[in-house]
Order: sequence, then structure tokens, then C-alpha cells
Amino acid sequence: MKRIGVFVCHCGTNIAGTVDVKAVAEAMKHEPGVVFSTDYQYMCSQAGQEMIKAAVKEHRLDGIVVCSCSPRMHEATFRKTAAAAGLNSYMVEIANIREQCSWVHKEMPIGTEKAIILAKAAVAKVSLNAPLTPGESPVTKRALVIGGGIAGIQTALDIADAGFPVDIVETKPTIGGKMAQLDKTFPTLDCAACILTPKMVDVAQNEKIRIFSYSEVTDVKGFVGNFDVTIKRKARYVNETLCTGCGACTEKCPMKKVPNEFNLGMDNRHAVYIPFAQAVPKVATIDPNHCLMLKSGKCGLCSKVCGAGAIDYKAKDEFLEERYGAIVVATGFNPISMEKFDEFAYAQSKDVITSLELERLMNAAGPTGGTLLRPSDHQHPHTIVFVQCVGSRCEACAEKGKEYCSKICCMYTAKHAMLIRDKYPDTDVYVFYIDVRTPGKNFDEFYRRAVEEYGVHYIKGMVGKVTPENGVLKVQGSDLIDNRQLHIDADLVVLAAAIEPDKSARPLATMLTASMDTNDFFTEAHPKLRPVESPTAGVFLSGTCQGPKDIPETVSQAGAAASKVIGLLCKDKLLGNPCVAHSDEMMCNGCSTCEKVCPYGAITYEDKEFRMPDRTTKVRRVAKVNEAVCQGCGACTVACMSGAMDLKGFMNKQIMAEVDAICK
Amino acid sequence: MSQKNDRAKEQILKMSGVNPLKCMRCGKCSGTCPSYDEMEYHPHQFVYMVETGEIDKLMQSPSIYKCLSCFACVDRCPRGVEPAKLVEAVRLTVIRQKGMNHMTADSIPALLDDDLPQQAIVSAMRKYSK
Amino acid sequence: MRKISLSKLPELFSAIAKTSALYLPVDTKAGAKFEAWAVGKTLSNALNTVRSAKDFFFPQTENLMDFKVEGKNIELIDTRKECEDFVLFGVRACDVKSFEVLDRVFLAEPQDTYYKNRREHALIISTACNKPQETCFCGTFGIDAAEPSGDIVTYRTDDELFFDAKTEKGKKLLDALSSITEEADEKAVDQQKALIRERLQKLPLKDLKTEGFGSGKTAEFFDDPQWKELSSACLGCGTCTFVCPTCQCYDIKDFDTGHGIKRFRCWDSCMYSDFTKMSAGQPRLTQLERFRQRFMHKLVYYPTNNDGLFSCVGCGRCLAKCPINMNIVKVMKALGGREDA
Amino acid sequence: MQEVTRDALLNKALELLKNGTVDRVLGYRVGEFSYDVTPAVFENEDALKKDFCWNSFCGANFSKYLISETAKTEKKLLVFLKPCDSYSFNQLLTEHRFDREKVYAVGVPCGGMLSGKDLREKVESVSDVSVNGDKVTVKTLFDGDLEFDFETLLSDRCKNCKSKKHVAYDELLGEDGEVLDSHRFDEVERLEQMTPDERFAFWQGELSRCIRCNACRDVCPACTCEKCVFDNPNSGVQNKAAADSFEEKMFHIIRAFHVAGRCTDCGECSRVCPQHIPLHLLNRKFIKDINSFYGDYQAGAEVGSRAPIVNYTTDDPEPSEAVERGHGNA
Amino acid sequence: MQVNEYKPLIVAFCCNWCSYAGADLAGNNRLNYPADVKIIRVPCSCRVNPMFILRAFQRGADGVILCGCHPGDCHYTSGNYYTRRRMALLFSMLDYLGIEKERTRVEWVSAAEGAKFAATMNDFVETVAALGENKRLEDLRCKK
Repeated sequence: MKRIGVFVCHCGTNIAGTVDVKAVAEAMKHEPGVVFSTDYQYMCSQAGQEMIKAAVKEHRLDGIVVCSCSPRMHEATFRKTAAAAGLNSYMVEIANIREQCSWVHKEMPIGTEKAIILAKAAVAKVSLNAPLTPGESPVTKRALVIGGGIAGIQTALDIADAGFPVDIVETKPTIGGKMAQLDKTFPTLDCAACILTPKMVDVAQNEKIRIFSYSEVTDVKGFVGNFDVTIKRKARYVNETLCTGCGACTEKCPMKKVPNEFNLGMDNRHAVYIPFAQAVPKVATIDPNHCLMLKSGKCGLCSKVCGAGAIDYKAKDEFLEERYGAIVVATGFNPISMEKFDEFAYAQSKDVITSLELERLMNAAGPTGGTLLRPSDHQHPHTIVFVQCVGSRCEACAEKGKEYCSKICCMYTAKHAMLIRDKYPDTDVYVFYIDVRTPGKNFDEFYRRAVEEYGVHYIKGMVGKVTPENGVLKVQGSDLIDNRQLHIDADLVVLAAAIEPDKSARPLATMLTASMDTNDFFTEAHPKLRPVESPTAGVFLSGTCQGPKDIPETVSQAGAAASKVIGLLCKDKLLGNPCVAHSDEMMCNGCSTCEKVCPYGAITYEDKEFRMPDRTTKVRRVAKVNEAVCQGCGACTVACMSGAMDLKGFMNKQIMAEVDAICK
Repeated sequence: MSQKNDRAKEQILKMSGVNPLKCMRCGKCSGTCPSYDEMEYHPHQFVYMVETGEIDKLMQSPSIYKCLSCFACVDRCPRGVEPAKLVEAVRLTVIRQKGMNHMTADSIPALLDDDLPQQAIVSAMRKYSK
Repeated sequence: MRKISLSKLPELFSAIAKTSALYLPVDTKAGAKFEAWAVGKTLSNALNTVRSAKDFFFPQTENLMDFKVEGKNIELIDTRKECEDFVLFGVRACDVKSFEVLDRVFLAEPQDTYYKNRREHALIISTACNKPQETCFCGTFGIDAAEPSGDIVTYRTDDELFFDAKTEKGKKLLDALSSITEEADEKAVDQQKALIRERLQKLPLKDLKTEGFGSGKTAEFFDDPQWKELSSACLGCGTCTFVCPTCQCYDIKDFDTGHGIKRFRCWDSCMYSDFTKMSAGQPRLTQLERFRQRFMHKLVYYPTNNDGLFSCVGCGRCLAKCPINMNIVKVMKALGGREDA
Repeated sequence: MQEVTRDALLNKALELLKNGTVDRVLGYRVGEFSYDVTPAVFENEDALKKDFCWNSFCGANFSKYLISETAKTEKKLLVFLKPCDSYSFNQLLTEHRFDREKVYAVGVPCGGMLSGKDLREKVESVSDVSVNGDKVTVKTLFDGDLEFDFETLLSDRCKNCKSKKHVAYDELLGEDGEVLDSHRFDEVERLEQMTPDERFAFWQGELSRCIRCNACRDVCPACTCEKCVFDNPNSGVQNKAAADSFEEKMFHIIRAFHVAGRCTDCGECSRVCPQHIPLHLLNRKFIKDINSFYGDYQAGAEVGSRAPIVNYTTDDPEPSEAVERGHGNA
Repeated sequence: MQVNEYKPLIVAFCCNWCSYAGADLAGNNRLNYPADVKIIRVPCSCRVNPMFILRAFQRGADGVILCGCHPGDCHYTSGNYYTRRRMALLFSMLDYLGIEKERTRVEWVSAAEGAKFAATMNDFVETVAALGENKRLEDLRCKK
């Protein structure tokens, strides 16, 4: 039997005003296991804590019940007190007789009676408490950032800045992501390349950062502090260390008609290519789908012209295994496919383009050298119609669009409209909008400038139909404010396509056991309290993989994710929450039910040999809880039929003892 | 102040199975409507007016016979509101309430056009009479 | 010898019930069951009840004593009460015999006072079996279904019930009932006995013998390889033990009521993995051992300790109820005791 | 009436033994009477020829035996699966309860099974039973021969057979059947229509007969726990006998809850209950509720499926709403 | 206070992150609810095993209420969704057995909803008090 001490706090008159604290202390003296019971003005005060310590020593207490305010207030305090007195800090239970008793009840007899019952429940629980020690696990002081867009770049730079090594894994041959394809950025209208490329160079030059471009993550094992990650380095047929990025190979490559994905297929590149001038790493890549040498074995020109001897047609995919303490997901977004929106004739006319395509058409490094020309006939468009919310806020057509608002379209459309009107004042620009959403610093001012200073025609309504006819795009839409149907002959129609998470996110989420919402955006551990962490410990979220974001937001989230990673990597050891699930192997059926309800992927199974009571051995599949990953919710304990799974600190027995004590 | 007709509204909602509250007022229905200029009240207005209960105005409007039932608005509505079904429901309500056919069998020969497919005549009869 | 017309049974029951509680088999949707008689309840025609009559002396659960706990004080409360007299009507020969088996356990020194209390206050009215079942094998254990024991033995013909008092207690009750019964001669009863014996001869298990089993035969059977096969399908449920009239194992447990302890005993089953579990575990680790225990106890251990008396009475309940149809008959036939043994 | 004869099964078993596909055969062994067959493992041809049995009383669900039998040895075991057994078979595989590699499953069509227990309550002193087509002839010791329609003697669970289709086998004897519209929830619905007082009276009456023999649990192919909570002194709910009517309810509610989403509705619990408690009505209530709250789900229909009780959607009904729906009020 | 006034016994399981904090907030704001309610803290509503609920009734509780974070707000992301399914099935089963459905309840109470917590408890106590003592899931041995 335990030797329990009960300490009843007056909390001035907060408790003592409605609860006869002396009576509570007296009543508790008669409870089985209680060897000492007393009351005091302020238990949480220095003197109160000293009193507890003294009592622990004098009465050899091995369990403490403090009847006081909410455990959410002072449980930590009294746990420290217990530890200071030489007790395990988890041998403390709090009876909440303030918030849940004295403050909600008015009459002394009622309050006192309930306080005694709550105290009895706490005594019943503490009688079954066992000392708990938080598990420790070492931290590998290296981070992995998956995705090399602005989110990944910023996160990596910030982590490296704090002195920790970081690896970036990027599927494309270069880092830079979507931002590298943008022309200007809102609301300042500064050039995207001017702010991004220096950061890319920083990354390349930072000794703490390794870039695995043209690579992908294929497997993740382990848990916070110790993730074992397999990275596939796709064969690029060019030796990265030897290649100087001189570009001689690309010039000589006879395969010139490969659609250039950097310019969204609006011009061509060679089979061996460097995506763009400021690419990092600036090395060539051979596209195996188009290279004559790789396809038919006939050519080899690039190899001949390469002074560095970097071309290697025999290269194979390589797999690297690395260990990381933390993983940041920054897989980003893509505009959704416009192919299915027949009404906008995207597939029928080259002059119906997406906003991202417009970015390339306006960019000096783009297919038109920065002059806005219609893709079909390379003429200057004079009438341009922008259509907002294409595929966004679209509930009815799940196979085409997305239910959510893509958030960035209102602002970039205003930017486009403004830039066009600025550069080509003879152009008529119409923007069909449902709502104009501009929450953000200087955002609404920006939009108003488009209307007021640049004369962009904003029309409340939606385009219903675009019909290509004799080189003109007949746009039919509604003007809800004027209550009329508009018919505009446009030269160019720009669709603000909804954005969706990158397709690589879903399989990655499975590898990481990180949860996703139905739209395949990663779920944050808590929308307000832990917005940059995934519920899976050690996995952090940066940028649009978590939800639509503009660049300022992405960069700030990237910084936040980095600071969370730094906070983790600073530690030499991780102390777990000791109140974690534990499976009794002798009772476990290995049925995999608990694994299914675990939100953290903390449960795995292993075949284990058991010596049976009849002296035979038997191999059985049993569950194993990874204490470093378990967060202690207890979902598994109820899913477990045999009761093999229990939760330390909230054991079945303890909760039932509380129930019993309350229902006495 | 609009004349509200809550009972008629309820009936129309029931008949059509449409929830006008899903409408986000984008106007794509009206943007896409081929009969727009013929109509006094446009598809998006049908949605709005049913929601506010202004059924009587709709019932008295020739608009209900101008809708071609091409269902472009239904197809393109991003919220799945289905304005054409509301038009249909209002039309049906008129026919049911008044026992008044928009056209009678007798009046048809005069309207006939040799090029009109048989199917269209039959479907027009179905649509415009009880 | 007395008799009564079957049509007057309600009168008889009401007369008995006037002086003491009366229990008799009645039909329920789940088969025949002993219930307290009340006006309107009629005697079941079933050969036997689903649960045996042992419940009356050795109930499934029984409160032994209470502890009242107040803070750190414990007070012991004796919950025993003197049992009231009761009459058990319509007990078959096998079940009557089972009381003898139980008596040897519970009434041996030190006597079980809970059992003894009830046993002393009971009056047994047994009934001869007009229509035995194919699962009956009481004859194997020397029981004559035509001549049961009991304080009063009854025989039932098509329209009358005959009473034969065998003990003083029985005579007393029969005397008290003399106003509604009439004097009878032995003839009808003898005829009935002959009919029953003739029917017993038709039973498929009539030739099952106990030869080979009995006192001191542990070594012969304990390591028989057939136990493995016999026990392999056993689910380890307790159905056989709970419907058995002679199974007498129990467990004693404390139930915490929140304000005290109720110490109770309840039936236990040697088929259970936690039977007689001690700190070192259950002594019989496998279902084979547990299965063997039950049959060895019935056929060897009990006779060894009780002058050769077997602790099976051949009622056939386990044959009827085992979910996988393994039973003492199959065990006896497999291990010996065959007709040809 | 069984579509496949004893000989067909026996020959299949002999063939598979001979060609080395299997080393042992899980089948039924003949009993004392025609109705008391016992599951048994046959290790060789002679044993099979002598005691192997297949008739209309071979109802016991074999699947659960696979757990213990496959754990015993590396040898390969032949098991005959009726359609209902095959669902349990899959469910056990889903829960990793036995090694599929060690089992060779032969699907056997089932025309419905009779129950010896039920038969003996209809007929006294049965000496022999023979099935000819849709007629059953019961010989008795004292009342001569009686003839019944097969349908009338069909055991309760077979009357509401949910499927004649095998969902698992390596090989199938005879023709496979279809998933049936079984009306198996009719009785549950009847209870739901009662007032709470009537329902309470009904269940109080039924459950009060429970003698806690644990046959329902021990036969149940979903109850395969290494140690049942009701046998575990540390669980806080262990009890050996129901000393109060509460404990009957506790046991049966928790047992039904523990098999919810896993119960294949094989009906073994009600078959073996010596006290005729309609335990399947508890399990069926959960199945019916799961179907109506979360969409149709049949445990064991496929290996590896995720039971609704360990799954969720963000728009599941609230418990209060669910209780109303459980009444068929929505 | 009347001597024989019937006081129901209510056990409330509250998840640590939302509902227990909501109960604390009710206290901070001095919002009254009957002392018949006794709270047991659990990490998440999904920690509540149906056995705990039955146990409470066995030991004399007249009503049991589970409070957790609002669906979608679970501290552990999905715990309360499991709770919702488990309790939907359990409560439906209890109702099927004829046990008054008003004796069990699940309520989602956030840490900011002190007022909702108090209102919920007032309402629940009133509902259970109107039903009277729990007879259908009682254990006679536990009666005083």
C-alpha cells in the first residue's frame, strides 16, 4: 500500500470560501493509503511547497495529492516539488477543487462534499500511479528539406544560418520552383528573379547546404530525431561535379524541339539542357526521353564538345541513405489542368492561357523576350480578358476544380492587369471577378491602383463561354451589377487557374505518416497553436504544401518552420512525454487494429518468439509503440480488444479507480 | 419591399431540389446563358429571387418560357446550384396553379415550321402545357 | 403408496406450496427449467431440465460474507441465514444421484455449512423416467431410472401420478397431502417400471461400461496418447461443467462495491485457463491437461477418494450441449470401457 | 441438403494428401449419433477414411481452429470452408491471426445446416437422422419415424444466410453461390420498433439466462484474444459468473462492442448458447448500425479492409443523431 | 435544502485540451452548475473506453457525459472522430437494450466555451434528474 500525503489548498478564500478545507483534509485522513493530510493557505507558494517536501521526508510519502486549482495551472509546479523532494514527479495527482468546485458552487456543504469526492478520486488514482520516466532519444543534427522552391530555399537558409547542415531534395534539375518562373511580384512589383536568384546563389554557396537536385525521396523510416531517408538521385547523364555549366553541349545538341517546361511548353529546348540561366546547380541534364544517344545510341555530340568530360551516358539512378533529425515538407503547388474547362476553350485556342503562362510571356527570359505577344500569331493583343476563380471555389465539379479559394489569384491578376496597362496603354483589360479578395498589407491599395490609376475594367460577374472565331476570342460573360450580358471580342484570355498541391505530396505523406486533408494539403498539428508542424513529430510544413499562400506568407512560414527545426536540432536528446501507450506483449494479438487508429504512426509490429507457459516456444506478431513518436492520446487503448494496450499515466485501472471513487 | 411568397418558395425548392444558398453570386450562369437577352430575369436572378421569395414576379415573367432548358447554366455552375431547374420549377408552378397552358394544341399548327424536328414539338408541348 | 389424478396436479402443488416453497420443472422458451411454483405454472413434460438441480444446493453464485469498509475500518458481516424448507419436485434419477456425489464433497469434514443448510431443508420428490433419451446412460453408473431415490418417488402414468415415500420426511409430507391423494396399489407402478426398463434396454448407450475406470487407475490413463486427439477440438468453454449435475468446483472472489466488499463464490470450470490460477500460474497449462482433468476427475480421481463412486450420473446434458460435441461418452469409448473391453 | 457429398470431400482430401499439397486435414469426425460431429484434424489417409464425415450437421465454423492449428506445426493444413466460414477466414487474415501460407482452403457449397441441439428440442429420443433431398427422416427410439421438410429444421442462422458466395478459397468444389438478400435485420428492426420498456424487458429476460459458460466467446471466430478482458484480473472487469444482472449486460455489451466491425455474422454464438440467448441480435444491431451510419460494410468480405469502427469521416453522424437513426427514425 | 431531494450522480469525462479547459473557464467565470457533476480528466475523448461508462453506471452513476474538442479541432487531430463513431455505436446499443438514451451524451466543448460547458451540465443534470435513478444499468450490490 502506498503512503499518500494529501495537501489541501485554501487559495486564500478562493477555495476556502466555499469549501471547508479543514474538513476535506480531515476526511482524507481516513482514506486507505493516506498517511498524512493537511491544509494550507497557498500550496503553490514557496512555503507551501516546502511543506510538501518536508512531509514527503517526514512521512516517507510515495504519493502526493494536492487539492487545489486546475492541474492545467499548477500540475507542473507540484511535479517539480515532488522531484525536489526525491519523488518521481509523476507520483502527483491534482484534485481540481477550485475551477471545478469552489468557483462553480455556492454553498459550503455542497462544495465541501464534492471536494472530498474529488480528493478521493485523486487518492484512488495516485494509489495506482507508477513512476514514469520520459524516454530519451538522440537527435541527429541535420535537417532535410523536401522541395527547393522559395519555401524550401528560405527554410534551408534559415536552418543553415543557425549552424545546422541541411539537405534540399528537389525533383527538378534546378532549385527555384514556381517563383523562378514568375516575372514580377505583388504588391511591390519587384522582379522575382532579382529577389530569388541571390537566395539561390546563397544556397549554392552555403557550406552547410547540400542540394540534391533531380532527386526524390523514396523511403522514410524512423521518427523524430532519427529519420532514415532514402533519396533517389535520378541519372542526369552529366557528372554534376565535373560540369561547369558552360552550355556548349546544349548549343550542339541536335534535338532542338523538346517542349521547354520552364516556359510551360511555349518554346523549345534541347535534349541536353540547363533549365534557365540562373539555374542552381548550374549543370546540364540530359533528357533521356529525347536524347538520341540514349534512345538509339547514335549521336554523342554533347560528349564530344564537353571540355570537362562530364557527359556520362551510362549513368544510373543512385540511392542515398541519410539520417536526419527533422524533415521539412515544401513540396509546393501546381496550377490545375485547364483541359477539362471546355467553356473557356483552353484546349482549342492557343490564345487562352493561364496566368502562369502569362508570367512567362511577360518575362524578359521568356519565349517572347518579354514582349507581350499572342501565342497564336505573335501579334500584340489589344483586348485582354482575365477570368478569375477558374476551378477555385468550385464545389460542383470535383473532377475539374477545387472547393477552396486559391488565395493568390486576385492579387496576381491585379498585378498582370496593371503591368499590361502600364506597358501597353492601348490595351483594354477586363477582369471578370466573383469577389476581389485582398487581405494583406498594401494589398487592397494595390488592387485599387489597378482600377483607379491604370483603368483596368473590373466586372462583377463570370465568363460563361469563350468561343474562338476567326482569330478572335468571343467572350460571353455576365455583368451582374449592370445586369446585362457582355460580349467582348478579346485577343487574349487569361485564366486564373486554381492551384493544387504537387502530386508528389500524397505518396510522401504516406511515407512520413503525416496526415493530409481531402485536398491533399498537409494538415498542420493545430491551426493556431502549431501551424507549421505536422501532427507527426519532427515533420514540419513550409509553403503551399500546407495550403494556398502567396510569397510573403510562404517566406514567413518557411522561417517559422526553420525556427521550429532549429529548436529541435539544438537539443542533444529528446525527452518524450512519458504518458505514452504501452502494449503488453503477452496479451497482444498483433491484429493491427491499434495501428489503424494511431494518428502518428507510432505503432509497428514485429514477430517475436515467446516462451509459452507450457514450455514450448511460439512466434507471435505483437505491437510495439515507439515512445518517441506516441503523443499519448489513447485512441489505441480503446481500439485494442484484449486490453493489451494501455496508456501510462491514464491507465485503465486508474481511470476506473477514479470512476469508482466518484460513484461511491 | 418585395412581395414574398414563402409557400411558393418552399414548393419550388422542393420541386427543383435546388439549394439557392449554395450560390456564391458569380454570375457564370448568366454569363453562359444563350437566351440571356431574351429574358427579363436572368438565370442568376432566378436563384436570387427564389432565395428572397420573389416568386410571383418570376411567375408573371415571360422569362420562364424563354429558357431553352439547354442546361448550360447547370453544367457550368461551380457550386452545383442548377438554375435551370428553378426556371423549370417556376414554370411548372405556373402551369399547375393556373391550369393555364402557355400554348394549346389548337394554336400549334399556326406556329409550326417545317424545319422543326418532331421531337422539339413534342418537348415543347410537354414544357408549355399541362 | 398414494396417487392423484393428473388433472388435480394444480391442487397438489398449491397444497405443497402452502407449507413450503415448491420448485418444479416448467417449460420456457429455452427448455425446461426449475422454477418456483405459482398458480398457473404447469409441470414440464421434458425429460430433464437444461440446468441441473444442483443449483438448489450449490448455486452458481453465492454471497459468503460481507465486509463493510469505512475509511480504514473493516467490519465483517455474516450474511448467512437459516434456509427455509423447500420441496424439489420432479427430480430425475440421475440428478438425485448427483446429490450424493455433491454430498461427499460438501458434507465431508469440514462441512460446507452453506451447502448443508440448504440440503437439510430440502425435500426431494423424484420422478421415474418414462421416456429416456438417446443421450441417457445413467445405467452405466448403476442408476435405475425406473427406481430413483428421493424422499418421495413418483411414477407417472397416462392419467395418474403415484407417490411412494422413501423417508420419514417424505412420509410426513405425503401424510399431510392425504386429503387430496388417494390410496393406490403397486400394480400400476410395477407396470410402469416394467415399461421403463423395457425402454432402457433400447437405449443406444445401454452397453457403455465403467470397467477399467475407477479407483486407483490414474497411471493407466494419465499418459494415454488419445487425450491429444480427444481434446484437440475443445474450445475451453465451460458449458459441460455448468450443465453438469456433479461438477462442484468453485472460485471465491471479492467484489468491491465501493463501500465494502462482498465475498462470494461462484462456479468455476476446470476447462478455463484461469482455473485454480495461483501466483505461479495455472497448474494445467494446456487445454489437453484441462480436458484430461475433467474426465479423469469424473472417472478416476473422484472414485479413488469416494469408495469407487463415479462422479458422472449419465444425465446426458453435456452430450446435448457441447458446442463441438465432445463428451464423456466419447472419452470413455476411446479410452476403454467399450462393450467389448 | 448438401450439394457436395462426403465422398467428394473425402476424395479431394485424399487427393491433396497424396499429391503433397497438404499434410493434414481439418474436417469433421463422426460422432455417436448422426448429429454430433466433432471438428478434428486428420493426419493420414486411414484416419480420414475411417472417421471423416460430411453431412447436414457439419455447421461449426472451422476458421478459428486455424489459429491454433497453424501455430502448432509448419505442415500444411487443408480446410473446408463453407461460404460463411470463408468470411471469418478473411477476417482472421485481416487481423494477421494465422499464416495463410500454411493453409489450403477448399470452398464447399452449403445448402444450409441443421442443428442437433434444435432438432432434439423438436423430437424426443432421436436415434438416427437421414436427409433425402428436401426431406429429413428422423428415426426415434419410441415414437417411430418422423418426416420433416428440410426447411423447417434448418438452423436459425441458416434461415437468414447472408451469402452462399465464398470470399476465400484456393479451390472450389461445386458451384459458387451469390450474396443473398437475407432479411437478417428484420428481427433487429422488430426490436427497434418496441418501446424502450419492452426492449429492456426483452433483453433482461434473455440475458438473465446467461450462465457465463463463455461458449459464445470461445466459439466466436472474432474473439481470438490471447487473453480476454473478462479473464484478465488486471482488466478491472474480470468476472467468472454474473452475480448481478449488470454483469450479464456488461459482458454481452462489451463482447458485442469488441467484435463490432469484425463480426462476420456467422451465428456461432447463438448456435452454441446452451441457454438459447439470441446473441446474434446484439452483433447484428452493430452491423446494421454500422451499415446505416457509415455505409455498408461486411466484415471478412475482403482481406485487409479497414473496419468502420477504426475509421472516420469528418461528417459522421453525432451520437445523439445516431441513436435516433438506430431506431429507424431517420 | 430538501432532505429527500433526488440528486443524480453525473460522471463527466473531459478531454484535457478542450473540454477540461472549458470546465476550468466555466470556473474562472463563476458559471454555476450542479455539484452532481464530477469530472474525470482524460487526455482525449478517444481515451474513454465503453467499459468506463458501464463501470460508472454499475457503481451508481445516473448519467455519463463525454466532452471533447469539436470535430476537426482535436489536439490529436482525429481522436474525437473515433470517439464519435464509438459512442454512436455504443449509445445506439444501450438504447437497443432499453436503457434510457438520455443518460448518455457526447458534447463538444472547446476551451473557450465555458458558458457552453456550464449550460450543457445544467441541462444534462436536469434531463437525468427527470429520469430518476438509474435502474436499468445498476448493480444492486453497489447500492448503499
